[in-house]
Amino acid sequence: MAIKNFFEPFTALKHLGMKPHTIRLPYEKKVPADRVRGFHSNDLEKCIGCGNCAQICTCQAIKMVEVEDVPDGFGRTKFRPQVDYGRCSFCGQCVDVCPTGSLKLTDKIVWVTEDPFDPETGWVFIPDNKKFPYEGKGWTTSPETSLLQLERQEMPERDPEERKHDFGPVIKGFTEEAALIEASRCMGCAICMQGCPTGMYIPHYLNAIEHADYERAVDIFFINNPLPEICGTICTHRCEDACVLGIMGKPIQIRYEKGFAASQVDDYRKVLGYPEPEKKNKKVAIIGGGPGGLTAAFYLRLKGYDVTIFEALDVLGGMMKVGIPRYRLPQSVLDKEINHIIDYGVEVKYNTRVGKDVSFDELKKNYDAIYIGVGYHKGLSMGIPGEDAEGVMQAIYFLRETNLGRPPKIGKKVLVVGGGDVAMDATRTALRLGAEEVLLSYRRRIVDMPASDEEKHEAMAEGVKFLPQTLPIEIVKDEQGKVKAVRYVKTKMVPQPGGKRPKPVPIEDEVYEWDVDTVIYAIGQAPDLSFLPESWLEKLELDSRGKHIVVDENGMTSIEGVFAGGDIVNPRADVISAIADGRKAAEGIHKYLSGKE
Amino acid sequence: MTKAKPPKGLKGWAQGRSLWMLHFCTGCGAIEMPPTMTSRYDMERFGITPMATPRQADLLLITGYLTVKTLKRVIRSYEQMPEPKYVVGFGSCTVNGGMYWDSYNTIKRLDLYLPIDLYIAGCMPRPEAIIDGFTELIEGIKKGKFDGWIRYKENLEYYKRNQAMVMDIRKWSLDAELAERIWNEVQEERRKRFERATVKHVYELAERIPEGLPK
Amino acid sequence: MNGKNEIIREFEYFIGPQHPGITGNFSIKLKAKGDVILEAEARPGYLHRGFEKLMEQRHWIKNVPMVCRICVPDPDPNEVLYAMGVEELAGLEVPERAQWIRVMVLEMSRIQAHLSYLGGISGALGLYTAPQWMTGDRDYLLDRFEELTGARVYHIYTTPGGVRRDLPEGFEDRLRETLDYIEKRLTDYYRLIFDNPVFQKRTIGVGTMDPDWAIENGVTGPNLRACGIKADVRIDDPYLVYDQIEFEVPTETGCDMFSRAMIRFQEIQQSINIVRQVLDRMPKGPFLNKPGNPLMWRVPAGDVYVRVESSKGEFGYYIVSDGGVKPYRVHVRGPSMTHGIHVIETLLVGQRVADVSPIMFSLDICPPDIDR
Amino acid sequence: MSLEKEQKVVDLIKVSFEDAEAEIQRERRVKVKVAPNRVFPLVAYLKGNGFKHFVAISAVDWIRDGEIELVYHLWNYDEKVHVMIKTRVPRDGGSMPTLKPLFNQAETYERDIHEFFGVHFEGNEKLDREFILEDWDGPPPMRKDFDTRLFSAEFYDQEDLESEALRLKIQPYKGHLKK
Repeated sequence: MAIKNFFEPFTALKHLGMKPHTIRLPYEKKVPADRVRGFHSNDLEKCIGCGNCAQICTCQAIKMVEVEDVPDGFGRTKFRPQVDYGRCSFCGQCVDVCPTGSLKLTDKIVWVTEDPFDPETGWVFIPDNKKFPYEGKGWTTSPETSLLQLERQEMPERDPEERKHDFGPVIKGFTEEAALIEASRCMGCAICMQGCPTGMYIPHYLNAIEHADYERAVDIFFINNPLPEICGTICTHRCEDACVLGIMGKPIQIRYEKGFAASQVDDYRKVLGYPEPEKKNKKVAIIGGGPGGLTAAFYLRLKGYDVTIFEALDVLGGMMKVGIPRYRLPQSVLDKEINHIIDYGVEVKYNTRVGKDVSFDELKKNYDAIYIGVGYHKGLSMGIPGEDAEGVMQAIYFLRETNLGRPPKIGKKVLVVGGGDVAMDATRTALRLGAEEVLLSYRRRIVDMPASDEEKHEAMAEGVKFLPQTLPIEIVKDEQGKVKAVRYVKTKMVPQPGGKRPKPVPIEDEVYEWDVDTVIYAIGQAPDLSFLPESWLEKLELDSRGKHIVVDENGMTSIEGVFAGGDIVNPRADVISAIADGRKAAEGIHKYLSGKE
Repeated sequence: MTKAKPPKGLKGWAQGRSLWMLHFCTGCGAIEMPPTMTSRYDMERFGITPMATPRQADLLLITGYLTVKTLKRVIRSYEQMPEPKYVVGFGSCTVNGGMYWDSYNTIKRLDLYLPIDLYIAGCMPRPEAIIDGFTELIEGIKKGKFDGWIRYKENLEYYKRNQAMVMDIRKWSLDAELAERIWNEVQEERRKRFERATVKHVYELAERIPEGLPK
Repeated sequence: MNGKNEIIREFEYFIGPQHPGITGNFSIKLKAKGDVILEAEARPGYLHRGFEKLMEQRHWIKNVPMVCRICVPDPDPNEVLYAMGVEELAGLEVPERAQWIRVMVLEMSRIQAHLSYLGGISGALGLYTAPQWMTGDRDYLLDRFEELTGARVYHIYTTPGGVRRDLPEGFEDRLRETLDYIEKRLTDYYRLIFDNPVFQKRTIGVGTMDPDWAIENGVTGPNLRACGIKADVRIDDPYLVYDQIEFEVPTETGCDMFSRAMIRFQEIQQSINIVRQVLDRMPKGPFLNKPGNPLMWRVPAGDVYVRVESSKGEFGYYIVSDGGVKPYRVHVRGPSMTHGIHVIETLLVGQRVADVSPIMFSLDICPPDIDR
Repeated sequence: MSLEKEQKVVDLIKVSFEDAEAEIQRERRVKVKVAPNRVFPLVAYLKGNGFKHFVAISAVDWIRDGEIELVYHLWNYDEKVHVMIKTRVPRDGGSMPTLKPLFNQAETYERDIHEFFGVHFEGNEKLDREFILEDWDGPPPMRKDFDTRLFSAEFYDQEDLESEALRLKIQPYKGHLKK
């Protein structure tokens, strides 16, 4: 033993003065780090019950349980995660897939019990902010650390300068690879199904698309939507508004995915392989060949009924054909999907306007059930002086004539009045017909415009001048009675009590003028129920403002055996609602007719 | 035989302040024991020190999952420990299987096989939680609250039957003929369970095909 | 007894499954004559959870919380291995910063593993001051891990595509502080353990193995470097950014317990240098290149073998994918698979019973590697 | 990255094992497919040529092909190349010669694979001794036709939530489709 080893222990004296590093728990508290993964805390209001946390949990510790006193409604469910600490491994992946960031891990790590199976104080409970309150420290999620795929595959579009001169499609369509990547983003939480009026099985067909199994996707479309590619091109995609990925990032391009998948399959009939329905000797008449009528016709044919569509114009498609311009919905898509429905044996009578070429009473007599799907084809006018000048027209008329191939003559400077999708279509169609300058007058602000954001951006990109908070008061005519100028006033927004939308109030003292040579009204449409004879009309129950027909849950109006759907029933007035009503009416008619035997 | 009662008052205070922990840390939680035993958190301040043999230990820590093989040794050690003895379960694995809920070799609910007096939540509970658990254990012992070993003695039949379901208790129990009897009674149920459990599984590519479509 | 009145010379000893000197339940059946061991048979299996079977039931990203629980004293090699294997299969490239962070986390994990190793081996020899010091100092590193990853031991920090969170601000200086503190403590450790005549007497010349026999019997990592062979996965099969970092690989020629402990001691110093280099040269930029949607991400079919230098030896994963959303097969090749079974069985023969636990600790056997 | 080290290894194998399909997977990784009876000579041959480190034996249960694939991993400390020798044996009743004469630790891996996959290795006398599983009379657990979730549910009555959680929660989803 060397001498050094003898004196070695005395070197330990240098520790005499040092403070021991023992943490004297439980008297002294150890301060946990900022990013500690402790017990869960969940903000039950902010949580939407999508169930992503339950699906990612590797220990199956989280189960979605229905809770009573939580807000319900669009884009949320009443389910909340229930955590079982007899399973949880505190990995924090449930926090990383939480789309709203409501689920967090707090920095509380101490919990000792004698009986973890006790229902109240046990280890299985629904985390809220009371049991383990989140005080700023713990494990939280953020867009760049989230496991969710928040960026999306943007749809490539043609350059605005080039696309504003022709009616070719604006979007270039997805490549297969982009579509698969986009479809793989879906977490399968199925909250988007709330948004879709006809309740399409969105996560299912996204899963099918992700496996590039387009046949299975088409099968799933046709459960409740016979016009998938049309919806995949022009739908107002309320499902994307409900998509949970849209909270922190961008929602999935559900609409374009549907359009892409449908475009990959040419022969629907072969893929669907529906068997020949056994004939039921019942006849159904459908007034109006729009989306609602076509959907009802398709599903009734599948059930074996003889279906006849009475179409006023000489083309089928209704608003899809005459309302929506070709650059948004190519003619090829329309033909493909409408012909597919027709060749199931649907009889179509073109150029037969009910009430003129055939009377409603005749229909009521020879057909067992009637579906009214006439849509909104009458434009409203402003009722300001000088409206009768030449060069003033309704947007509905303007679009219908253009789509039917005989575009009306418009001048160099066009003014469109209105803020909805129809107004957008009118402005961009005018541009394509050669107008140099197109103005859009709207009495409220741009953000209040009911048109979809994409439409607004695309219109602006194509050079349409937006003039918000303006109200035309008079149209000035020149000698030949043509439009020379439009005088207008500015409006200011007055907030209404009770949280209603602020009302635009005109500022009278200052009057301005635009010198335009064409004015197009796009301030809304009204129903055209003239085909109904007076005797039926007063039997028909309308809503308080007289613009929509009231129908029961089967789609039946107050007149027995007469069903209705589409814009004349549904205030939302988009294609998918018409399809949903058509689908519901088809089921209603089937129940009504089989019930009548 | 008078009914055994947990120590209280002075005896309970003395017992609580000098718990000797059997140095048998199962599962992956054993990694948090060294920091708790040594200078940084130092549980010896509460009189708890590791003890090698069950004969002198009165606190058994189940610090994680228990495989069937370890469960056999734990039961033998537990039965050799003198009374009063306490068992503390750490982490999620001792309550409902924890992360290995779908493993074929680990037991899922510990209190079917052993009387657990106290559970400490966490995966793995940190030294702060462990020390908090020990202080609660010491308070409880002083008040004579924990009577796990009495429960074990009174419901020996129940515990042995559960143990027999997962392991061959004949070689691993003090009371041999009780073990023999229960082992033979349980054979039938055990074989039926085993048959149901080893049904052949048809493998298909792990895909996520959603269900829930109407026919 | 066997009839004739022959005196029983040989005894059977059962060491374990309590902790005979290693982290984890493991037992050895010894046949000894008096005090000298004639034959040893390792009995693993106490910690078998069927990891590889469970990993086949979970999606690719769901295995991330699972892998760090395979070898608990040194969890990060498992996470990095799984991440590297999956990235190589999927062709997912990792941002530069994430690779540097991974090297830092690996080296920090090596330091804390070696500290608990030195504490353990001196504890097995009855030198109880060392574990008190070293486990206490190791705890400072665990606090740094708690700040960086959110957990002391189960970090669940490295994930395929990078790391889950960036460094919290102020983390570098606190980490440098901790490293300086540990570096300052190393001289105390050296005097406490390696200068200690009892330690020297109990370890020098005990549990020696012959270098060629070591290579052929799959001894890897510090145990191999203790026999004078300069084999380190960070240099032989470089991964992450180890080829841009200068560090030496310490080797000893004693091939016995003393040199095995000395190798670990010097490696702590090397790892501290590496972490300092990483902190100086870590680039800015993204830290995570997100893999696909965790519930639908399919890794293309194929197989890959990745290996990492863990504190116990060469740790390898052999991952096979059949193009599904879950791994088809993950084979975990832990270093203790060879150290803990036939290396210890041959090494123990001829040793005394009291040396069984220190020898096992000197080889740093981690039974969960064997049982998985 | 020049691959000539790996190419050298491939040629080394090709020169005396024509029937082996050797290919370079990436730098420092070479894959060799070979018939079961050729494994022992190939490993001995490589051991003579610098592949001193026997890393491991992995087994993969290709249930759809009805075969178990054994992968012998070898590492060369000087050339720094990893060779994966792949061979296939039938799933039931497959057997291979033991590599214990070449490398001692092969015995441990063979016991592991025998216990979990049911592959027999002649010449390995420790095969029937219990290695990791004790008193286990079920099928070898790592085979694909053994379902651990079913076992855990039936034997330990553990609730398998995954099938419920992963099922896409569609109609009827109670508070879901209320318009």
